[in-house]
Amino acid sequence: MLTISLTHYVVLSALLFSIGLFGVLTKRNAVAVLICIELMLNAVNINLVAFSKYITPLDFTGQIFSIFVITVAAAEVGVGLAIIIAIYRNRLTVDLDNFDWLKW
Amino acid sequence: MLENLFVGTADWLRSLLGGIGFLPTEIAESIVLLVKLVAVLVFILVNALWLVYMERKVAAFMQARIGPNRVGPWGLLQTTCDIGKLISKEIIIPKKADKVVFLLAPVLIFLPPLMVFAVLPLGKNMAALDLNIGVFYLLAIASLSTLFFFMGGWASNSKYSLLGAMRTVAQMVSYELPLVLSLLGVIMIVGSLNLSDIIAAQEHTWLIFTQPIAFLIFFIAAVAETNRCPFDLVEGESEIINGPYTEYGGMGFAMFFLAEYANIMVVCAMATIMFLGGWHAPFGLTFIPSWVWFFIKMYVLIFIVMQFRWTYPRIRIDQLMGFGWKVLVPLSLANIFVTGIGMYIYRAIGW
Amino acid sequence: MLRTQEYVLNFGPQHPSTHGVFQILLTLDGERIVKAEPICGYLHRGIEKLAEARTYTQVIPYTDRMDYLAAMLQNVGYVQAVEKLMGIEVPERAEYLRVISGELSRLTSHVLATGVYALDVGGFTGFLLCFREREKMMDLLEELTGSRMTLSYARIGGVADDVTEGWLDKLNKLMDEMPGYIEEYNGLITGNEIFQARTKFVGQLTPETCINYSLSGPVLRASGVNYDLRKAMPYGIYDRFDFEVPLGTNGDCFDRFYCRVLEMEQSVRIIKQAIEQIKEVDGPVMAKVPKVLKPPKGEVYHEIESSKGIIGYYIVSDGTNKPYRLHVRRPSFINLGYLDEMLRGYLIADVVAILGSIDIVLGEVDC
Amino acid sequence: METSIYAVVAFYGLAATILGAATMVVFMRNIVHSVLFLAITFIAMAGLFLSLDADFIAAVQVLVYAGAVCIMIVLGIMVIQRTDMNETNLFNKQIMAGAGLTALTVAFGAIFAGRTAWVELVAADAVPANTVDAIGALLLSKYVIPFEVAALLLLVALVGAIVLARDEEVQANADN
Amino acid sequence: MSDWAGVFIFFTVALVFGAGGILTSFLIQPRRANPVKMEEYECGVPTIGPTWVQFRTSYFLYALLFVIFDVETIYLYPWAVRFNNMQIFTFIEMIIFIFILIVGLWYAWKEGALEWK
Amino acid sequence: MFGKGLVKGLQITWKEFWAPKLTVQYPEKQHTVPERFHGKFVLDVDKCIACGLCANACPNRVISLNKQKVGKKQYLTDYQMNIQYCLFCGLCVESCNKDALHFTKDFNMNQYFYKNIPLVLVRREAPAEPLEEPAMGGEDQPKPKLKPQAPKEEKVAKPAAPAAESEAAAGKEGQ
Amino acid sequence: MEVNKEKSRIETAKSGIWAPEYFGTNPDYHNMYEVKRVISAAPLEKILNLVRAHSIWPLGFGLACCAIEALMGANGPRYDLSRFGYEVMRGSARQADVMVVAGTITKKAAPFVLRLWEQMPEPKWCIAVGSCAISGGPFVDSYYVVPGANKVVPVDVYIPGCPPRPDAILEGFIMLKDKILNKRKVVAGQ
Ligand code: SF4
Ligand code: SF4
Ligand code: SF4
Repeated sequence: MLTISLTHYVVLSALLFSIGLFGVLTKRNAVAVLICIELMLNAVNINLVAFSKYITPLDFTGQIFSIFVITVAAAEVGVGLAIIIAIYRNRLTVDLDNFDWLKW
Repeated sequence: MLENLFVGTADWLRSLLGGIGFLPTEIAESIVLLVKLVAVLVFILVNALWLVYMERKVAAFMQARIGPNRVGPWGLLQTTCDIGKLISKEIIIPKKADKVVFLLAPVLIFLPPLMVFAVLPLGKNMAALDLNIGVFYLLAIASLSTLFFFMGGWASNSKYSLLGAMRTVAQMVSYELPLVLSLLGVIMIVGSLNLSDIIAAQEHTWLIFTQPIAFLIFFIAAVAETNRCPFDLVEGESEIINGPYTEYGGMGFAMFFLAEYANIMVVCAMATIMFLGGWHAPFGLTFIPSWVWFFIKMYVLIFIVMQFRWTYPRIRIDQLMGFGWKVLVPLSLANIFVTGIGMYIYRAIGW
Repeated sequence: MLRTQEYVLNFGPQHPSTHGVFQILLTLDGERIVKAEPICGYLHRGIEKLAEARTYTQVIPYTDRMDYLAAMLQNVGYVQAVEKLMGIEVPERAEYLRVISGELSRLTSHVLATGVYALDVGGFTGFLLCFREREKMMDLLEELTGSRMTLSYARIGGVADDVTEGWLDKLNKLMDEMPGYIEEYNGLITGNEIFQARTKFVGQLTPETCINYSLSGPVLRASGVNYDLRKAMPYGIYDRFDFEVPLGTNGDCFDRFYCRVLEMEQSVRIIKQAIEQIKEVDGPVMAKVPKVLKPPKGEVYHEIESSKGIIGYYIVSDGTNKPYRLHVRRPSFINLGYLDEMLRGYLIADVVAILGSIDIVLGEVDC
Repeated sequence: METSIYAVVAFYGLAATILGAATMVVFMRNIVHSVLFLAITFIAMAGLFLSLDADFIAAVQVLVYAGAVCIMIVLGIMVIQRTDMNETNLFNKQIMAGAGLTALTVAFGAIFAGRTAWVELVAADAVPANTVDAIGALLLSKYVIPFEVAALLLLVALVGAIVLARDEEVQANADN
Repeated sequence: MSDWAGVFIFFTVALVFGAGGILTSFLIQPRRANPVKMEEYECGVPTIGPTWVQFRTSYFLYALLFVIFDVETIYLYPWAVRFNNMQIFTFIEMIIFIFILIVGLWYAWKEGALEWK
Repeated sequence: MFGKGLVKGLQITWKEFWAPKLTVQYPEKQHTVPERFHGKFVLDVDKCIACGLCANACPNRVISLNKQKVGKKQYLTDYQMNIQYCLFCGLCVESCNKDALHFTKDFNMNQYFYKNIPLVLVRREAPAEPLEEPAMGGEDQPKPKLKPQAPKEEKVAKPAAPAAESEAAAGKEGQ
Repeated sequence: MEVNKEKSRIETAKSGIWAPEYFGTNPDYHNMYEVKRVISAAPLEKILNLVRAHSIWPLGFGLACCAIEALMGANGPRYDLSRFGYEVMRGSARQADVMVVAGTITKKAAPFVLRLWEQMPEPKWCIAVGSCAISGGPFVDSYYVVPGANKVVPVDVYIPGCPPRPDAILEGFIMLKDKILNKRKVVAGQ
C-alpha cells in the first residue's frame, strides 16, 4: 500500500472521468456540461502524464500530449461557451431540458 | 560580512539542527525551510506596511504637505495602527452575499504574492526555493489572483462590487498577456526559466539594455496588473467607489489593501530580477551587500510606480483595453521577432 | 434580437465624485449608459422661502450659501438687484472692491473646479496643488471679509468694510504669481495625454443645444458662443476693464475645463487692472442708505455672470422691509438640464468626466 | 519501487481533494460555486502533476486552467446569467438515467480492469530535471506537425468563437 | 520534489495567515447586527432591481482571446528556452506558429472584438 | 506628442516632491487668523446698553437677551448666543452702535455635548438697586466672558430637544 | 413598543422616506441592538482603542458648504489631516470609522444619511460640522431641513461654525481622539 504506482493514478483518473461523465449526462445547465467535459479531459491528462512518468520517462510523449489536450480543451471551452452564448441570445436560456428543438 | 547575513543565518540554523543529531535530514531541511518561509512572510508584511506608509508620505510630499507624522516616530507606526484598527473592526457580511466565498476571497488574496516570494532571490543565494521553471511558476501563480478578485467582487452581491469585479477580470486578463509575452525576450536570451540563471546571465549587462522594449511593456503591464494608477480602474474611487471590495470592511479590506502593496512589491521585484540584474551590483560596487542592491533597485521601481499614481489621471476602461490589446500585445509579439532576429545576427557575426 | 439586460445603478447621493449630494439614476447596459436620470433636491434648503421672512439685508448671508464656492458673486448679484430696485448709487470704491473680491471669488471657484476635475479623472495631486493656491486666495478673502467661504461681504449700497493695510499689495503679489501656478496646472493636468484622452470629444455640446437649453457660463462658451455678461451687458464697472472672453471650439469636456483655466488668467488680469485703478479712487465704501430698507413696490430682475454661469435675481417687493418673493436663476441647475442626453452612450467613467466638466455646486442646484 | 511516505500522503491527499472537489462541481447548485470548485480541482491536479515530476505541465495547468479557463467560464456565466445565481446548476430530468449510465460505465471499466493482466511496467529511469528544455526540443522536432496544427486549431477556435459570440448589434445587422 | 514541498508549505502558510487574520478579527471585533447594515451598499440608497446583473459579451471575448493566447504562451516558453541552441529552421517554424495567431488577433481586431462595448 | 505631457507631469511632481511644504502643524503652531475673523463672540458688558439691535439684525434670531429695568436703565441680565444657529455673518456686530459685541480670533468652539454649544456671554442677577453711575469695572461685576454654566433648558431647546446626549451632567469646554 | 419604534426606524432607512416621528424620540435608539464581542477584555480593549484613536478614516461624503472646508480644506496642504493619519477618505461606508456630517441634512437626505450610518461597521463615530449639522443652523426654520444631525445619528463631537475653519475641524478630530482614548473622562465632564 505504501507505494504509489501507475495503478493508483489510473484508478484516480477513472474515477474523475466517471464523475465528469455523470455530470455531463445529468446537468441541466449547458455551462455545467462544459465544465464536466473539462473534468473528463483532465482525467485523461492524469493518465497521460502518469504513463509518461512510469513508462517512458525520457520520451515526454505523455507530457507533450497532455499539452495538446490542454490546448484542445481550451479551444473547446471557448467555442462551447460561444455556442452557448449564441443559443442563449436566441432562446434566453441555457437549460438543456429545453433544447429539444431541431432548428432555430 | 553583511553580505552573508541571511545566508549565514540559514546555514548556521541548518548546522545547529544537524548538530542535534537525532533529527532526520528531511525534517531538519523542512524546519530550515519553514524558518525561511516565516522570514519571507514577515518580510512581506513589514514591507507592505512600510509601503503603505511610504505611499502616503510620497503622496503628501508631492502635494506640498507632510503626511503622517504623529503616530510613532515620523508617523512610522501609522499603518500598523491602521491594520490594528482594521482587525478590530466589524466585518459586515451582507445578507444577500455569498457568505463563504465572500470570506474566502480575502483569505486567498494574499496567497499569490506570498507564494511568488517563495522563489524570488532577494540576494546572492537568497531564494527560499530555487525552482527550475521559476518564471513560469511566477506567471502561473500570479494569474490566480484574478480569480480571487472576482470572487470578492462577485460574492459581495452589490452592483458596484460586481462592476469592479468584471473590470478587474477584464483588465488583469488583458494585461497578463503582454506581461507573459514580454518576458519571452528575456527567456530567449538567457535560455532558462530558472531565476538564478536569469540573474547570473546579467552579471555584465543588465537585460534592460538589451531588452528595453520588453522592460517597458513589462513595467506598464505590471502596473496595470497591480491595479495601480493610471490603470487603477478597479478601485477607481471616483467612478465605482471601491470596485470589488466596496462591501469589504475591517480585516477583509485590510487583506485586499495589503495584498495590493504586496503585489506591487512582487512585480517590482520581478522587474528587478528580469531586467535590472537582480542583486548584481552595478559599476562593481560590490562592497555593498547584494541584497541591499536588490532592495535599492526594487524601491526605485516602487517609487516610480507611486509617482505614476500621484501624477497621472486615470485612463478610461475602453482606452485601457485598447491600449493593452492593440498596442502592448502587438508590440510584445514584435519584440519577440526582433529579439530572435537580433540574436541570429549576433550569432552570425559571431562575437 | 435580444439585448443584454439593462440594470439601474444609483450613482450617488453618497459618491465621491458627484460633488455633494447629487444622485444620477443610471440605466446601464454593461458599462454603457442607456439613460441617466438626475435626481436633485438632496440639498434643497428653501432659501427662496426663507428669504421672505428676512429683511433685505438679512438675505445677504443666505445668498452665500447657494454657490458657496463663489460667494461674493452671489452677494453682488443680490445686492445689485436690490440696488436696482431702490435706485441706490454705489460709491466708486465699493464697486472696485466688489469687482476685486468678486473676481477673487471666481478664481477660488475656478481653481477648485480645476482641482476637483483633476480629482474626478483620477489625478489627486492636481487637486491638492490647486488647493494650495486656493488657500492663499482664501487667506486674502478672509483678511478682507472675516470668513473664508461664506463671505457676506457685499452690503446693499456698498461693501461691509474697506481693505486693510497692505491687502492690495498682497493681492497684487499673489496675482503676479498666479500665471506660474496656472502653468503648473497646465503641465500637470491639461497637458497630460491621458487627461486629454479622457476628456477630448467627450460630452460634446453644439452651440445650438447650448442656446436652446439656456446653458451659460463656461459650459456655453466652451461651445464657441461668445456670451459673457461682463462683456455683453456690462454691469457694475466691468466696462472699465480690458479682458478677453476665452472660447472653446469643440464644446467637449476638455474645452469646458480649459475655458475655466483660461478664465482664471482673465480674472487675474481684471484684478490687476482693478488694483491699479482703485488706488486712484478714495472715498467711502458704503452709500448712504437708510437703516431700514424698504424698497418701493415693484419687481426687479438682475443677472450677472457668476463662475458657473448667469445668475439672476428676481425680487418682488411689496413695499415692506422684507422681499415678497425672491427667485434665483441658478446657473448650475439650468446647466444640468441637458445632462441626460449628454450622458447617453457614454461609459461610467465619462459620467464623472462630464458631470465634473459642468462644474455644478449643489447648494445652487437645489437652492 | 518503494515510495517515500510523503509521496504517499501527498498522493492520497491530492486524490481526495481532486475527487471531492470534482464531486462538488457536479453537485453544487450554484454554477459559480461549481466553477470555484473546478478551480480547486485544477490546482490539486497541478499538485498531482508535480508528484509525477511534470513541473511544466503543473504550471501550465495552473496558468491555463485555473488562471484562464476558469475565468473564461465565469465570464461566460456572467454574460448569460440574467437572474439570481442560486439554483443555476440543477440536475436535469434524466438524472436517474445518467446515474445509471455512469454506474454502468464504471462497472464495465472495473470488469475490464479486473480482467486485464496488470503488469507493473516501470521504467528504470527517472524523469530528467529540466523538463521544459526537453519539451521544447521535442515540440519543435518530433512533434512539429501537431504543434502547427495546434496553432491552427487555436486560430479556428478563436475565429469560430468570435463569429458565434460576436456582439449583438453586429449580428442584428447581419440578420436583417 | 523537495522544492515543491516547500511550495506546498508556503501555500499552507499563506492560507493559515489569511484565515488567521480573518479569524482573529472575528474574535476581537465588536458586532452589532442590524437589518439595514446587512443590506448591500450602494451610495446610501436602496438598490433597484437584481444585483447580480448580466454583462455584455465583450467581457467574454476578452477572456476568450486571453485563453487562446495564454495557450499559445505554453508553446512559446519551451521554445524560448531552447532558442539558443536551435537551427534557423525551428525559428521559422515558430514564426509560422506566431503568424497564425497574429492572424487570429488581426481577425479579432477587424471584427471589433477588441473594442470595449 | 505622446509622452511629452506624461514626462512633464512627472517632472512637476518630482519638483514638488522636494519643494518646501506648506503644512502648518496645527496643535503646536497655528496659521495666523486675520483680525477680522468671525470667530467666537465676546461682549463688552460694560458698553452694552441692552438695546437689542443686534438681536434684531440677526437673520436667524441667534441672540437672545433678557434685560431688567433697574432704575432708569436697562440692565442686561442674560445674553446668550445660540451659536448652533449662527451664520457668522457679522451683521450683529455691525449693527451694534455701542461697539459692544465683537468677534474674536478664537475659532475653537467645539463641544462634546449639544447643550454646551450656546455661548452664554452674560448671565447675572439684576441688582436690586440702581448702581452708582460710574460703576464700571466694579469688583463684583461679572467678567465679560463667563465660563458657560449649564444654561436653562428651554433656551437651548429652540426647535426641538437635543436627542443624543442626556446622560452626562456637564460637558467639557473645548480645549 | 420600543421594538416597534426601532423597526419603523429601520423601515425608514430602507425606504428612503423621511418620517420625523421615528427620529430623536428615544435618546438611546441607536443602542437597540446590542454589541456582541467574542473576546472582550479590558486591557485588550484599551490597546484597541489606542489603535483606533490613531486611525480614524472618514467616510467621504459632503452634504453642503461645510464639506469643502471639512473634507477638502482640512485635507489640503496647509492643514493636512493626514498628519494624524485621518486622511484616508473611504468612498464606501463599509470601511469608514467616522461619519463627518458636513452640511445641511434635508428631509430628503436624512434617510440616506441614516442608512449610511447604519451601514458603517462598529465601532463608529460621528462628527457634526457646521451649524447646519448641529442644529439646522441658518435653515432651522426651513420646511425642508432636519434640525441637526443628532436627530438622525448620534453625534460625538460638535464643531460650530458656518463653515468652521479647517483648524477647528482638526481640533474636532483631536477631540474625537481624546474621546476614544478616554471615553469615561469625557462623559463625566472632565
Ligand atoms: S453673526 Fe450673523 S447669524 Fe450670527 S449672531 Fe451675528 S447676525 Fe446672527
Ligand atoms: S451688543 Fe450692542 S446692539 Fe446688542 S444689545 Fe448690546 S449694545 Fe445693543
Ligand atoms: S453650517 Fe453654514 S457653511 Fe456649513 S453647511 Fe450649513 S450653511 Fe453651509
